Amino acid sequence: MAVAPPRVNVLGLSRDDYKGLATTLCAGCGHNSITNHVVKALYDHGVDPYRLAKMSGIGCSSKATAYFVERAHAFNGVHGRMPALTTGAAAANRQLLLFGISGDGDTASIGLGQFCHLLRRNVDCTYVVENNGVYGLTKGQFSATADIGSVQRKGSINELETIDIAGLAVELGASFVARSFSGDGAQLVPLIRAALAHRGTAVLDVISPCVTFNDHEGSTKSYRYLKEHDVVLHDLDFIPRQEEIEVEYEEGTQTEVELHDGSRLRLRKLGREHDPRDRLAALQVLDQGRRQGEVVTGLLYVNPEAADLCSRERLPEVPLRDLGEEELRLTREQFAALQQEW
Amino acid sequence: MAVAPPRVNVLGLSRDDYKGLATTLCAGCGHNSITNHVVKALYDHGVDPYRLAKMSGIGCSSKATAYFVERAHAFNGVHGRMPALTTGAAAANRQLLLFGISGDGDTASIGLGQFCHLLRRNVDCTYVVENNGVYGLTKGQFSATADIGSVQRKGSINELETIDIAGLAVELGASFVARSFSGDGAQLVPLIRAALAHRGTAVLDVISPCVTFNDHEGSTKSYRYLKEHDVVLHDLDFIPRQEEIEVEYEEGTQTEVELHDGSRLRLRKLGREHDPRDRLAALQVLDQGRRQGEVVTGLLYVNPEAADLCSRERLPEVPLRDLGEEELRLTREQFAALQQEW
Amino acid sequence: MVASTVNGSGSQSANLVLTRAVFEMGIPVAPKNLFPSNIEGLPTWFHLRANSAGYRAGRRQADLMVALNRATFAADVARLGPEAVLVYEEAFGPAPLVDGAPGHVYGLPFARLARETVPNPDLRKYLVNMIYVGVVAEILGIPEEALERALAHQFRTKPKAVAANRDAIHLGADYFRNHVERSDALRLEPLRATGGQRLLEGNQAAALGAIMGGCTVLAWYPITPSSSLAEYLIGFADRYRGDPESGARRMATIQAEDELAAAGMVLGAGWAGARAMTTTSGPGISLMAEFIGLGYYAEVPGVFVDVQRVGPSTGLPTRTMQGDLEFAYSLSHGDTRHPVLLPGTVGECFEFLQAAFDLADRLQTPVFVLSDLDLGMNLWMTDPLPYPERPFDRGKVLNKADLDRLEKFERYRDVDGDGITWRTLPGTPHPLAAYFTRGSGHDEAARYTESDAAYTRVVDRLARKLETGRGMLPAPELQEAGSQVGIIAFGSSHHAVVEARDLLAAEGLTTDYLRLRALPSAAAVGEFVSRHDRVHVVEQNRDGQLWRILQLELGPELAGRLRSVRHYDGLPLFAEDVVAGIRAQEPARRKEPLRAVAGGSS
Amino acid sequence: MVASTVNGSGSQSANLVLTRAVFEMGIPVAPKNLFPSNIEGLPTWFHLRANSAGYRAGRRQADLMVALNRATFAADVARLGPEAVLVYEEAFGPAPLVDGAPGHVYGLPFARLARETVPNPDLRKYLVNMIYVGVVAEILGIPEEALERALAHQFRTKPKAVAANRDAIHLGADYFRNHVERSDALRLEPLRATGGQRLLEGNQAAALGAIMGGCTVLAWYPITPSSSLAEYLIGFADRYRGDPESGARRMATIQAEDELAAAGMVLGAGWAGARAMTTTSGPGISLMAEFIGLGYYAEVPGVFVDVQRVGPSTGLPTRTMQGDLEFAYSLSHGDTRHPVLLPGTVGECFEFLQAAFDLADRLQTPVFVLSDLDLGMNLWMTDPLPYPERPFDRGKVLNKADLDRLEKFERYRDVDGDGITWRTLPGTPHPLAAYFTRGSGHDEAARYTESDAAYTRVVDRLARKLETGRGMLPAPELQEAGSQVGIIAFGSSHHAVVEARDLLAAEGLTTDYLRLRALPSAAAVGEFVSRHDRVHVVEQNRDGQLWRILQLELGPELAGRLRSVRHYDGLPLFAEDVVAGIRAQEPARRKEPLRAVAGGSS
Ligand SMILES: Cc1ncc(C[n+]2csc(CCOP(=O)(O)OP(=O)(O)O)c2C)c(N)n1
Ligand SMILES: Cc1ncc(C[n+]2csc(CCOP(=O)(O)OP(=O)(O)O)c2C)c(N)n1
Ligand code: SF4
Ligand code: SF4
Ligand SMILES: [Mg+2]
Ligand SMILES: [Mg+2]
Repeated sequence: MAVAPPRVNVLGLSRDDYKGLATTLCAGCGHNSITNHVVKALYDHGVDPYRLAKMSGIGCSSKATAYFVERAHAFNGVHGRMPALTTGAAAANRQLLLFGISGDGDTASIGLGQFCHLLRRNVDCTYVVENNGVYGLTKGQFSATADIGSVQRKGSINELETIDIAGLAVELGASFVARSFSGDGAQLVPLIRAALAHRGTAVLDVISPCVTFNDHEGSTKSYRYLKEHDVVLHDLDFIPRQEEIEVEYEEGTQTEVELHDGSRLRLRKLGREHDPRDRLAALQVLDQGRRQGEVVTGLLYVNPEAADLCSRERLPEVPLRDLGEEELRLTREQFAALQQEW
Repeated sequence: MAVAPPRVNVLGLSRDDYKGLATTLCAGCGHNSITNHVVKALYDHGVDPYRLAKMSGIGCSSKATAYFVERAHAFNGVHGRMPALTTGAAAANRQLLLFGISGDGDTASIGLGQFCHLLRRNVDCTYVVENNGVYGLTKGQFSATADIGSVQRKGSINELETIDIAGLAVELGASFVARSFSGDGAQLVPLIRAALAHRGTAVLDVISPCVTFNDHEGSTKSYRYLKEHDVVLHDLDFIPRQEEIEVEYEEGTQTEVELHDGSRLRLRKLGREHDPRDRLAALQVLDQGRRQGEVVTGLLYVNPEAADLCSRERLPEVPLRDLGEEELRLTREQFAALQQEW
Repeated sequence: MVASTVNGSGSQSANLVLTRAVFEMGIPVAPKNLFPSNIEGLPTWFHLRANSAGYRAGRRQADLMVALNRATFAADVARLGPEAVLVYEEAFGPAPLVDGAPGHVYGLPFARLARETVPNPDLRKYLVNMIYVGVVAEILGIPEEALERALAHQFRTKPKAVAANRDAIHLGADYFRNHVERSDALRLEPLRATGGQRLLEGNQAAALGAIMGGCTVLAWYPITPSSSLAEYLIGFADRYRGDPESGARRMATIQAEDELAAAGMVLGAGWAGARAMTTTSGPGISLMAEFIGLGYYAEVPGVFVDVQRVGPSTGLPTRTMQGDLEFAYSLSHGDTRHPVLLPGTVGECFEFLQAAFDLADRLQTPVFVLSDLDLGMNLWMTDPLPYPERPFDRGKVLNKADLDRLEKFERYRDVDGDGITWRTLPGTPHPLAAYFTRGSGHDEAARYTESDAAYTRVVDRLARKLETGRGMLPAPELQEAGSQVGIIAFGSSHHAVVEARDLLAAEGLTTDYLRLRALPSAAAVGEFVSRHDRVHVVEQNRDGQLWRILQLELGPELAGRLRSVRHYDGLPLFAEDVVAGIRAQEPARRKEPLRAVAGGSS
Repeated sequence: MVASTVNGSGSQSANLVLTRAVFEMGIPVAPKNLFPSNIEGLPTWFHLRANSAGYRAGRRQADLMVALNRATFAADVARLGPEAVLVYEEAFGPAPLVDGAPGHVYGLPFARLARETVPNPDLRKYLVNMIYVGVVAEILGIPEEALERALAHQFRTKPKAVAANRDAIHLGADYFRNHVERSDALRLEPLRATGGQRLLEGNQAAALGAIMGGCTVLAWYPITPSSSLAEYLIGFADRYRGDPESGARRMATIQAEDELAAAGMVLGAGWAGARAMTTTSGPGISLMAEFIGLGYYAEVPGVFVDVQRVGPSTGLPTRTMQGDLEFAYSLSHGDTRHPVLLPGTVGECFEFLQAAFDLADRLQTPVFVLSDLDLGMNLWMTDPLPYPERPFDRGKVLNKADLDRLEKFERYRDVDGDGITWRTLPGTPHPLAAYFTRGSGHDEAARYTESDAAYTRVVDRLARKLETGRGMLPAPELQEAGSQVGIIAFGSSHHAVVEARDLLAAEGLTTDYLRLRALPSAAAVGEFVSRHDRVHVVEQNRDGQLWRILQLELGPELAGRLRSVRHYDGLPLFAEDVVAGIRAQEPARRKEPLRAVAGGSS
């Protein structure tokens, strides 16, 4: 009997080619689920591991870049400063596929300023926030995304307004903003693929329960809370550029977003009405959710046309880092002429 | 003929008592107008100069704290970090009236993270951003509030999304957010008084043209642009706690906001409908303005009930800085008992 | 003793019970926890030193090891000498002996015992550790009463847990007694050498010092190994600073968004007149650089505690080092210098935190306290902490009544000739009170200026001020008996030096000792060095940072007498390291070398 | 000559025309602009030194002053000696002479002349300054052709402006000639000493150096006095890096949100393989501390230019200093050390920027270039800049083809024994290429580890790597003639030292000179010191930072020979300061003291 050939993707790579080191995170940590979804999305999407560059800050979440695609370069920077490193890398080599993983402390506490400015520059990258409302690595202090009224493991209550990463990103004019849940691979995998296809910063605010420090009663980032309060906006299908649509759906129940590279994200409405190309609508749906204690998930906003950093800088397609003396220095004539001006 | 007695306020102080050093800013700078409005507001409000503490960062705008109320302490800190200094001062002495002046570079570029976290903590202070869309002091580079498409004096065009300080503040759940224009004292003075009466962070995003570097054709922060695109939401009257309302207006044309100390801000609608207690409405009115190239001014959002930092920290009314050994040390008995636990 | 386990497995309380039980036998203990920068699943080692001499440093070599981590089993075993006792989980299979070492090997079915007796798997995870406490207690002969007192202490807030833990201990002890044939003769004899002593972490003592020193504003950002200092401090504030009547709490404890903001909050509060502090570690110090320069130049008090860990960068977050000394001492661009306090004991963590607030107020400048992970996060035996007898010294502050008596007040005028000028606090109701604080050029009256002369006067005075400060700092501690060889050390290195001096003396090399407790260094340091031919500067960093600083502070003539002994692998300093480092730079004294010291990789 | 005006009044182009005109006479010029941290209305002084000897430092005393700022009038006049010429706005009233000085006083109706001849008030503001150019030209005898060439150069991009400016110059010259009776005999004689020279700012030369050095990513945040470097660089990129066909530009110039982010962008780009840089000043360096530590430990190249100004904190943003040397040299917590290049001339600003990129790539670490406001923002005469003859040295980078030949690649394995390891760039399509970059503990294969042994190996290698780097740095420049007295200086201090040596020699004290051009210091420095009895370390900071560094690098034996000469008032270093500083520490040579030097406050 013939052995079934291993399944491979468009690049001829198997899913194992997208694996990383064994995780050192806690068993059951939401971050580990996200890692699995990332592996699946990268595999399905046929991402070239050699073009991938994994970026992160500091935290349990930021460690996660070690746990997928071992064959890709990675930069685990300093706490909260992934955006700056990513911006520099994007400028140096616009052929890189920058894939960032950060935490809520990393992004919304220490890194908030950089995060906002990254969005403003629309640096071409995927930016996953593994959002658990606490500092996992330093043992459970509240982060800036902890919900007001949410209870710490030791009983103290967060009295500060939450920073809603998705809402903030929309308000700042980010070009791609989605929210998801580590437990919802069916939603997260197409969102990651859409993020990869998007040109510009694609923010994925993924609620990712910390089983060790923030999965108890009273936490609004626990598995249980999410199971009960996750309001999924739409069913998602990612359709690569090459593929044709297969099934037709009833009028009005679905919309499609065409992404930068020609691929499409198909959204099938689930109850609530939401057009992800309408910025104000995104603010509205988030505001409504916030007031009702709901965690609204799905693609909140996308603007596939926004120019990214490298386009604005008018960088050539060839990576800057590959240019040599010829392309970079003045000619002898230019050099001599310039000095005549002084 | 008797000389008319100098006019004084409730504290018996004359307007001169609220003056500062002569300005060293450029003639015609919007910041100077704001200084005048601040002087008027502090005088009208009867602010005790000895309770006032003037805070600032670095920039032309941040210098302005030297130009009013010379008799008040002032802390001109480092670039972008006024929020942290202000937070510390508020905790140390909650009797201080903290009055901050910052620039758009100071607040929205280098200081963005601190600004957001200040709002989150709702530190009791007035926070004026003298917003000119450029770095004045370093000679005219674009700041993060420069509008997309706005033209620099030397001709280069800003290609990045603006950071809308007011919109950002509303999104982050700030408790008091207004926008105004340095040229509109009738609007700004009551707004400053309301900010003084508010407990929590009161953000005043005041467009303040830089005549030297950003007042030319193509700038969206020039006097001319403001004159043409300023959409004033309402006429404002500030009514101190003691005073009774004098005039009655037609039904439906006015609303009143009662502030923390019992004073009220009366808003008389001018065309556009806006309820400043509705957060989503504030986002909406800003979004609409943004799309139409308008500068919407007025009180955008207020939540007089939000707890401020010192309340959340449950600090006593007496300034922490005044407490002595008795109040701060363990008693000998407590100290001995504690050591028995080890 | 070393217990090698996996972190997140609850071994912490077992280790504490063991420590306390030995302590209750009257035997001086020195526990050290080597844990990973991780929450669950990585190797962790607990070292417990118990010795009649009362040495508080650790030892590289263990007499007894409990090996419960399969991942590090082989490496752990390889570190044991021929006399050592190994207790391990028998499921790991036969222990991989090296040349017959360790000599005494007992495989025990820990996991099976736990499984059979504790049905609840969550609970089991914790209790399996108590089983090894029982085994160790049986081996060492720890009496029942000592264990009982240790359990009572450990579970004082949840006394219900005592019974289950006691059962687990008994299970271990009984199993060992009944099933294992001992070949070793290891045993602990009760002593009376711990009377009145307390077991305390440096961070805990520092937190209490901050409370007793009148700290009212804490602004911090979590970072190992300083977080526990902040958390202890918050705990004390909750417990002792609450006003039962009004519900108010006489302390603000603000978790900042980062260390940069925390530093700013400290300065804002210090400027406004509160005693404010932050606590952080290396990366935080880097982020505070700009604000510290502001504090220096604008003369704003604040206390900055750095519980050092291994740098550079993120480094080894859960390992110890004294690597921030030079950086902190002159943190920020331009010409700067800051007083640095260097506690060496838990008692000094308590004492110096109090002193730091007085100093910050008196000198009106940021004051650093440099502790480290070893000192801050391990338990140390200590004399009871003394109740402070002196009131706060708030330094030169003028209030309204003072101003009423004065004709003129200039914030930066050196009226007393000591470099320290008078200040007023915001909110002082007097027409003379206000001044303008800034980090840009200013003159004596706090007016903005770019004048070259005014600038020079101000920064010269700042240098003078630090000279005045030198005399206010904790003096070095001296132990001298006329040797030609001296040792200088600071901070947690002290404990290894104490032991190393005895070891060296046993070899025939008596040494004098100066323990530095602050920078800038006191005149006594130069005098000490001038009385010795060679002085070994012992410290825990690669570049010999204190050695460098002392060369500059003592001048070229004395600098030549200094030798540098450095240790920088992230493990706490061991006496053997000090001995080896000094011996390598001393003329040979004996023929036979000391027994080789294993460069243990834990 | 000194022109004392108000900033924002357009005196800048008048000063440039004057400078250029003197230069066109073949006379070496050294202009210095002392401006306030303000946009409009505060005092500003322009110093123009013209001397046949070609000295490039300024002088405290002026022979000729144009006083057009009423606010500083009295102070300005008080600085003039008995021989000096004063030209001033007569509307200020009679000049307040001090003991009859200055000896030659000409009040002129500048404002009235401008009012009468230039109706447009905006234009008038600018042209009034050209009137004083005419007056000065008349006094000094600057020929018409020189002025004409200067005007043509100044207004090369808007030639229409020449006529109006020429008229204003003539107006001033004519008025002076016709209305003023001269008592002085001041005059400039044409020379031929500027042939082939260029007038250039250090920041401009550095920007061109960055371009020629292959910089492709600039990330910066505006701060005086470094902003102009970035702005020149952007200008060059726009002009020379554009691709007319595609419209693409072969350079990214990102204005970051702050210096912290700028540093991160540089490292991100350097890691990805681009030549990246930032430029900043003191406060920015403080903010970059954490990232620099990451760059050091994770071994990421990047070029960090610090155009120094007066610290600490915001300090005097528009005054010059060499105060960041120690801080930059070991920036960040933990044990760190970074190569620092120290350009002393405009030519070296050009050269060292190029060198910095090679060094950063070769050493795979952040490299600092320390310039200062005096060097960076003033015009300096310089030989034409040489076209670079060597290709970029990208250091040890393995590409796909290299990896094809290798069996194994380990990022941090020292295969060559020089402490420098091989790297791959992200995006290299080879299964061996990828590695994990981090600021936490790692081993040779770039794997995460907390191992004490691995940590020590890595940081020891980093120290070794810097030793290798020492040999790659620009060597010191020596001028020796066997004197017993030496001088060491660096950066912009050079120019005052050159002149001071002549002054000292005239007094009978010949000196040898070593100009340091990089840290860590070369072996030649120690050799130089060992050949001299006393070596004066001249620098512009309060704490003698280079003197401190050299004491440590040379060791106690040589350290004793070093003397510290410090200048730190924010004004550029004057030769007199150096002379006075050295004389104070040298045994007396002559009886009569040099004429006293006024401690001029400008
Ligand atoms: C400058 C700096 N400050 C503090 C720390 C300590 N630290 C490490 S991770 C972390 C928080 C991580 O929280 P988050 O980003 O939410 O990640 P999580 O662990 O929850 O996934 C902190 C405060 C650090 N490494 N660097
Ligand atoms: C850390 C730091 N970086 C840069 C600077 C230089 N700097 C001074 S003011 C300023 C910008 C000011 O802009 P803004 O806040 O908008 O104030 P404006 O002058 O426009 O009123 C900058 C970049 C500084 N002082 N400190
Ligand atoms: S501590 Fe929390 S966030 Fe960190 S690995 Fe464990 S479960 Fe995940
Ligand atoms: S430069 Fe602009 S912001 Fe600054 S003082 Fe002048 S007008 Fe005002
Ligand atoms: Mg988190
Ligand atoms: Mg501005």
